[in-house]
Amino acid sequence: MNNSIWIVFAVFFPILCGVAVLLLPVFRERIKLLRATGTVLVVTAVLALLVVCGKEQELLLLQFGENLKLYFHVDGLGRLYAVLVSLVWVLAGIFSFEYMKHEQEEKRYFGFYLIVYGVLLALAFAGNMITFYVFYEIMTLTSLPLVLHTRTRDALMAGMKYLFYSLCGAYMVLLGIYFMNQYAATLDFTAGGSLDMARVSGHEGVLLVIAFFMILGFGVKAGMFPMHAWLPTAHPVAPAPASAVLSGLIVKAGVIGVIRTVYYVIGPEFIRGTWVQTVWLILTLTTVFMGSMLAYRERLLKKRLAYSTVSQASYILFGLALLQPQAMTGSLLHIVFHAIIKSCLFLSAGAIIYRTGKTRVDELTGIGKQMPATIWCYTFASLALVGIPPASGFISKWYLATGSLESGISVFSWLGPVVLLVSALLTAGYLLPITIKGFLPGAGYDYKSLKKLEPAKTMTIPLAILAALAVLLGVIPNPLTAYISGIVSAVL
Amino acid sequence: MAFVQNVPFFSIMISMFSGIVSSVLPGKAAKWLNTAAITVIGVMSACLLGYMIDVGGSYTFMMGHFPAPWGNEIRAGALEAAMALAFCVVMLLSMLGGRKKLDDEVEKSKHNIYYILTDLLLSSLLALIYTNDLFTAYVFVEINTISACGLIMIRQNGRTIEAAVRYMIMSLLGSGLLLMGICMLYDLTGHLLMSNIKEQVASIMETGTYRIPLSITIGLITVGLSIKSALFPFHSWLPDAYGYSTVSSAAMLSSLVSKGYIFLLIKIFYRVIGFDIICESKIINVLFVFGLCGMIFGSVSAIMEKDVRRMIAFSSVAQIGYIYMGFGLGTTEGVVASIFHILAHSATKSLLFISAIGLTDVSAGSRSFFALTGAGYRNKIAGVGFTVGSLSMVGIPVFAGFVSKILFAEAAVLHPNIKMLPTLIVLAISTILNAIYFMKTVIRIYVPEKKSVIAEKGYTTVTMSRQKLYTVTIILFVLLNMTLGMMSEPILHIIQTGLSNFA
Amino acid sequence: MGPNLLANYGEAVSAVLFCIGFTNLLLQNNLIKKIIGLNIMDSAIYLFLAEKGYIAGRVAPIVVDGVTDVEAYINPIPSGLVLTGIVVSVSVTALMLSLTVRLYKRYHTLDLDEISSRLKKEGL
Amino acid sequence: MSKYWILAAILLPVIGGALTPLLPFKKRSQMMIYLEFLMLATSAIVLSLVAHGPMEIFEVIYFVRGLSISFKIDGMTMVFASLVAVLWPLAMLYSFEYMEHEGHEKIFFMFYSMTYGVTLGIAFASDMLSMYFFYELLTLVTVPLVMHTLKREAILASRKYLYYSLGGAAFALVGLVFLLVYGDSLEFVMGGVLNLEKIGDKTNTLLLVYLLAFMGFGVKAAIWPLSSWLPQAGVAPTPVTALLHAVAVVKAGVFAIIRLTYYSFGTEFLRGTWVQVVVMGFAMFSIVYGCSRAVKETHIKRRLAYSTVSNLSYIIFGATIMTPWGMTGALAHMVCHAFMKICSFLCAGAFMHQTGKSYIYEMNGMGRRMPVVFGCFTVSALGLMGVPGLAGFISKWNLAGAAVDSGNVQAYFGIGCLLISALLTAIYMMSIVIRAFFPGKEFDYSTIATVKDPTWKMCLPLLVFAAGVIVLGLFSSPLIAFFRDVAAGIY
Repeated sequence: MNNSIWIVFAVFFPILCGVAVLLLPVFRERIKLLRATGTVLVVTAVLALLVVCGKEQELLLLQFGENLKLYFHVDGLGRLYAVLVSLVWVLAGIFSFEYMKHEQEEKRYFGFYLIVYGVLLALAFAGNMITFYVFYEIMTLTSLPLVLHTRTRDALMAGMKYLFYSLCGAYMVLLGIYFMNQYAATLDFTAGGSLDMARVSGHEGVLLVIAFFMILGFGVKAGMFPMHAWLPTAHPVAPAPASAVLSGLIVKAGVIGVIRTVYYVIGPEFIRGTWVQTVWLILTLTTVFMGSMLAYRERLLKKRLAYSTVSQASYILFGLALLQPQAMTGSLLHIVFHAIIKSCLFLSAGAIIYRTGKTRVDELTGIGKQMPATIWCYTFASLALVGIPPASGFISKWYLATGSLESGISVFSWLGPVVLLVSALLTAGYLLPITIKGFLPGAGYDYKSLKKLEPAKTMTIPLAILAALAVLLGVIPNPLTAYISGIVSAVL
Repeated sequence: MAFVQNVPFFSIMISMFSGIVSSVLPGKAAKWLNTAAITVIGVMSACLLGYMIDVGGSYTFMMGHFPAPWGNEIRAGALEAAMALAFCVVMLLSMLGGRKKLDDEVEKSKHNIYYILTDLLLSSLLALIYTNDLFTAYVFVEINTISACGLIMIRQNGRTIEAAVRYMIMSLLGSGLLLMGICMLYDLTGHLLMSNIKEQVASIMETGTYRIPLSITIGLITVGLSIKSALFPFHSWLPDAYGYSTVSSAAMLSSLVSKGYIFLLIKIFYRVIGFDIICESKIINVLFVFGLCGMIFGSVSAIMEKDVRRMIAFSSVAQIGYIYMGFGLGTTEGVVASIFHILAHSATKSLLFISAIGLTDVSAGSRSFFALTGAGYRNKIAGVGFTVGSLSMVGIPVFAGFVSKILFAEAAVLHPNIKMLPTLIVLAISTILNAIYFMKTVIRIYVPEKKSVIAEKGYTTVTMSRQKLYTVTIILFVLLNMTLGMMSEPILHIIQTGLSNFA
Repeated sequence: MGPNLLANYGEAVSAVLFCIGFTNLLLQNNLIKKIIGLNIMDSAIYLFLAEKGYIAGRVAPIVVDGVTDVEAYINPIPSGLVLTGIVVSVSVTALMLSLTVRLYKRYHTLDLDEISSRLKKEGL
Repeated sequence: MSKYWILAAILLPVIGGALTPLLPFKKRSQMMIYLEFLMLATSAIVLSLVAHGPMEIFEVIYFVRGLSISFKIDGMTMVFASLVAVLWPLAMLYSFEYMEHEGHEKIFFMFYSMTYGVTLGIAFASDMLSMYFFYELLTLVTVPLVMHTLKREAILASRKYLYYSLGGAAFALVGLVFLLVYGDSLEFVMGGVLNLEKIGDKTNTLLLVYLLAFMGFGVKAAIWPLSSWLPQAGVAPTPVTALLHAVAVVKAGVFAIIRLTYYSFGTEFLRGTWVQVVVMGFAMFSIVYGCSRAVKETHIKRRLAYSTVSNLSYIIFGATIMTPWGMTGALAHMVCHAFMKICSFLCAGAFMHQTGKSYIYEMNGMGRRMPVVFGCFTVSALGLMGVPGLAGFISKWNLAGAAVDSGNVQAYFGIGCLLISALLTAIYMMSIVIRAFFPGKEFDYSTIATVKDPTWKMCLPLLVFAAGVIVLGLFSSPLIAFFRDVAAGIY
C-alpha cells in the first residue's frame, strides 16, 4: 500500500474524531470524553510521526479546478513543524484534562482542540499554496471556538477581533495567491521559489507590492506590527492550554506561511535588497522592541506573556527578513524553542490561575512557596527565553545575531543585534520578577497562611517535560541545528 | 372616376345632414341615427382606404362646378382615409362607452342636442381631413370649435361652463391667428387651394421676395393651430375642459378634436408651405422646444394632480408634447412617428377616460385619487381597461404606446444634428414620469379597501353582466390598442406612402 | 419702410386693430370686453381682406347697366371670404354671449377669475 | 427536440399559474401538488431543452422591421435557464409551508409561477427586443408579489420597485434603438452586432448610450446608486425575497447586462474605452457600498439584501473586465451566488417563520434550537465569505484570476474591493453565526425553549442548497470548463 496515504489518516483522523466528539452525545460523560481525547491525541501523534519518519512523499488529494488542488508534500520544514505541533499538542492536551475541570463545555473544547490538531498537521504537510491557504483559513475558523470558549463578553469581543484580524491577513494572502497563480510557474512549494521570470518581466513593481502584502498577511497571525493588536486580546481570554497552543503554534503557522511564501514561492532572490526587505526589517524590529516594552508595562500575567509572544515571533521574522542562511537557521531554531518555552510559560500561568485564581503579576508574591514545581518550570523557561546560556534561547539568538552581522545590510546588520539585546534585557525584566517575588516574598509575608497548592500530576508533568526540553535543546543543540541547516541550505 | 371616390364628400354630407335631421328627432332616435351615421362613415372610409391602398396615390374631388383654382376641392389619399377610419372607430367606441354615463349626467331634453353636436364634430373633423381649401378648413375649424364647446358644456354645471368659456377663448385666439395667417397667405399667393398655393410659395422662394411675410404667415398659422391643439404652454384650458365634461366628450375632445387640428397642421406643412421650407424656418425649433417642455411639464403636473381625470388630461398635454416633438425633429421619420402617435394616443387616451369613469363610478363618484383604492376589484373590466391603457402609455411592448415610443426614439437617433440626445433623454425621463403616475394609480386601484370604509363611503360593486355595453367597449378598445401595438407594419406603410403623396 | 407703410396704410391699421383685439381677448377679465375684443380682431381681419380685394377705381362685382368687362370690377373672392367670416364670427359671438349669460345667472359677475375662485369654493 | 418546447416551457407556468385561483381545489394539499407538479414539469422541459444543446432562432410574433419576439438557445441561455429551473421547484416547495399563514396565497402562487415563465422568457430570448419585452413583463408580474402583504411599506416598496425598473427599462430602450439603427440586427451574437461603417465618428455617442443602457439594466442588478429599491423590497414574503430578489429578478438584470456587453455592443468595441472605466468603477463602488451598508443593517433580510447588492456587483465587475475569462468568472459567481444567497435567505425565512422575529439581536442562541437551519446558514455564510472548498471561493478565484489576467490596473484594485468586501462579509455573516452558536455566558436558553426546526418541506430545500454550495465548491471543474466554452462563444 502506498504509505503516502498515512498523511490523510494523520490529517483527517483527528478532524473526524473531533467532529464526532462534538456531535455524539456519548461524550457528555467526562471520563469517556477524556479517554477518547487522550487516545486520539496519542494515535494522531503516532500517525504524524510515522509520516514524518517516512521518506519524502507526496499526495494529490483532490483537484477542484485547474491550479486548485489539495496537494500534500512532506518536506523538511513540514516535518519540523509537524513534530513540534504533535509534541506541544499532546502535552498541552494532557495538561488540559485537569485544567478544564473548572471550565464548562469541555466537550466543545476538546472537540475543536482535536480538529485544530488535524488542521495544523495538514498545514505542516501542505504541498502547495492553495492547500496551505485552505487549511490556514480553516485553522482560523476552528481555533475561534477555543478563543471564545469562556463565552464572557470580552471573550466574544476578543474572538471577533481575532477572527477579523486573521481574515484580513488571510485575504491579503489570497490577493497574493491570485497574482502568484498568474506569475509563478507553479503554486507548488519549490525550494528557492518558482516565479516565472518571463511572465514577471515588466510587472516587478506590482509583484513587489503583492509580495509585501503576502508577508504582511501572514505577519498578522505572527503578530507583526502593525497588525499585532489582536494577539494580546485574544490569547489571554482563552483557557490556559488553548492560549499555550495559540501562542506556541498557531502564531508559528503565520511564520511558516511567511517562510513558504518568501523561500518557497516568491524566492528570496526576488526581494533581496528591495524596499520590501527594508520595510519588513523595520517592521520586525519595531515589533520586537515594542512587544517587549508593552510586556514590561503589562500587569496581567497572561497578557504579559502574550505581548512577549508578539516580540518573540518577530525575532523569527527578523531572522527570515535578513534572507541569510545563519539568520534563517536562527529563526527556525527559535520557532522550535519559542514554541516549547512559550507553551510552558502559558501552561504554568494556567496552573497558577487554576489553583489560586490569581491573574495579576503583583498578586503572585510568594507563589513560589505555594507551588514550587510550577514556578521552577516557569523559571527555567523564562531563563531560556531570555537567552541565558546554555539554555535554548541563547542558541537561536546567537544565530540570529551572527546572521544579521554577516548579512551586510547597511544599518540593520548592527541595529538588529542591538535591538535583540535590549529586548532580551526587557524580557528578563518582565519574566524574572515573578520568580524572584515568588521565591523571595521578602519580610512581611506570613508563612502561617502558606499552604501547598501544587497542581495535579497531569499538569506538572507536561510542564516539567517542556521546561526540561527548553533547557536541554540548548545544551545539545547539534542534531537539531544540523537538521535545520539542511533545510536552509536547500533554499538559500 | 370610381364610385368609391365619392366617399369623402358623402361622408361629410351624411354626418352633417344626420346632425340637421337629429334636431327634429327625439333623443333616442338621434342616438341611433348618430351611431348609424358614424358606423356607415367608418365602413365607407374603410372601403376608400382599401381602394386607395391598391390604386395608390391620391385624387382631388371638385365641389360644385368651378374647377381649380376658383372652385372648392376635396382631396383624398390613403392617409386621409386611414385617419377618417381611425377617427370614426374611436368616436364610435367613445360614444358607446360613455353612453350610460351620458344618460345620467345630461338631462333628457338635451340628448338630441348632444348627438347633433357629435355629428357636427364628426363632419368638421372629416372636412378638416379631406378639404383641399384653406378657407374651408378655417370655417370647419370654427364649426369644430363650436361643437366641441357644446360638448363640454352639455353637462350643466358651473365648472363645465367656465371650462367651455376658457376653451372658447383660447381657441378663438387660435383661430383668429389662423385666419390672419390664411388671409396673409392668400394675399401673398392669390390662392386658397392648397396645391396652387404651394406652387406660388415655391416660386416666391425662388425669387427670394416676401421672405419675412411668409415666415410671419407660417408663424401665425402654426401658433394658431398649436394653441387650438393645446401645445404647452397654451394648455391652460385643457384640464378643466377634459376633466369635468361628460366622459364621452372628454374622450372625443382629447383623442379627436386636438388631433384634427394637428392633422390640419401637418397638411399645411406638407401641402401648403412645403416641408423643406418649414424645416428651414426657425418655427420648427420652437415647436421642438415647446414639445419637450410639454412632455416634462405635463407629466409633472399629472404627478401632482390628485383628481384622476385631471391627471389623465394632464397626461394628454404630455402626449401632445410628444407629437410636436416629432414635428420638431424636422425629419420624415419624426413626422411618421408623430402621426402614428396621433393614432396610438387617441386609442389609448379615450380608453383611459372611459375606464377611469367606470372606476370613479364605483367609488361613489368621487374622483379623488385616494377614493380609487380597490376600485379595480369593484369594477373589474374598468380596472383591466385602465391597466392596459397605463401600460400602453408607459410603453410596454405589444401595446400601442411602445411602437410610437420606438419610432420616436428611432427618429431621434437618425436625426443628423444636436437634437438627438436631448430627445432621447427627455423620452426616457418622461417615460419614468408616466410610469410614476400611471403605475401609482394602477397599484392604488388594486390595493383592496377595508370593508368598513367601503360601507361608510358607500362604494358599490358592478359586475360585467350589469354593464354589457361598457364591457364590450372596453374589450374593443383593448383589442384596438393591441392591434396598433402588434400589427403596426401596414399602418406605418400607409402613413409613409400618404406622406409621400402629400409632398 | 416708411413709404410702404403709407402706401398700404389699410393693412397697417388692420394689423394694429388685430393686435388690440387680440390683447383684449387675451387679457381682459371681463367677459363682455373679451367678446368685444374678439369682434375687433375679426373686423380687423375683414378690413385686411377688403383692403386686399379692393382695386382703385373699380366697383363692386355686381352686374349693373350691362357692364360685363372683368376690368370694371374688383376681385370678388375676398368679399366672399369676408361674408363667410362675418357669419362665422357672428355665430361664435352668439355662443360666447349665451355662455356669458349662463355664467352671470349663476355667479352674478362677469369677472372670469372671480368665477373660477367661486368654483374652487364650490369644490365641484 | 422541437422548438415549440420552448414555448411550452414559457407558457406552461404562466397559464398554469393563471389558472391556480380558478381551479376548484378541495384541499390545500391538492393545490400544492398541482403547483409542484407544474414546476417540476416545466423544469423537466427546460433541462431537457438545455441538455439538447443550442437551438436556432425561431420567431413567434413579428412587430415592425426587425422587431420581433423570438427565442433561441445559446450558452447564456443554458446557464441562466438551467439555474432557474433547478432553483424554482425547491423554492416552491419551501414556500408551501412558509405561505401557510400569509393569507390569500392563491394569488401569490399564481404570480409566483407566472414569474417562472417570464424569467424563462428572458433566458430564451434571442434578441434585445424579446428580452426587453420579458424584462418589462418580469417587473409587472413581480410587483404583486412585492406588495403581497398590502401593508403600507409593502405598497411603497412595490411602487419604488416599479418606478426604478420601468425607468431603467426606458433607458435600456434607448440602447435598444441605437442597436436597431447602428447594428446589423438586434440578435444576440457573441462579440456584438455593431456595424462600424454605420457608426463612423459617432463612437463616443454610442459609448454614452452603452452607459445609459448599462445603468438601465443595472437598476434590476441593483448597482449603486440605483440599488435602494432592493433592500426596501425585502418586505415581500421570504420566498419572493429569496428567489426573486436574490436570483431571478436581479440575475435577470445581470444577465441583461452581460447580453448587452458581450452579445450586443461587443467587448472589442468597449474594452479600454472610458466607458469601461466608468462601469467598472460603478461595480467596484457598489461592491464595497453594499457590504458596508449590510454591516450597518440589523434587520436580517435587509442585511442579506445589501449583501446581494454587493455580490451582484461582483458579477458585474467580472462582466466589465470584458475578457472571456471575466465572463467566465461572472457566470461562475452568478451560479454560486444564486445557491449561497438563496440558501441564506431561506434560512433567514425559516428563522422568521419559526420565531416570528426578524432582527439580528434576536437570534441569540438559535443555533442550538434550530441546528439544521443555522448549520445551513453557516455553510452559506462561509461560502459568501469565500472560504476555500465552498462555492464562493471558486467564483472569486475566477473573477480575480480574470482581473489579474486582464492586466488592467483598475481591475487590480477591483480585486482589492473583492477582498475588502469579503472581509466585511465575514463581519456581517459571522457575527450572526457567532451570535447564534455562542450567545454569551449569561444567555438563558429557556427563553427560546419552544423554538425548533421547521418541517421537511422547509428543511429539504435548505439542505439541498447547502449541499449545492459545498458540491459547487469542491467539484466545480466541469462547470467552469463549460462556462469557459460559453464565454469563448462555443455554445
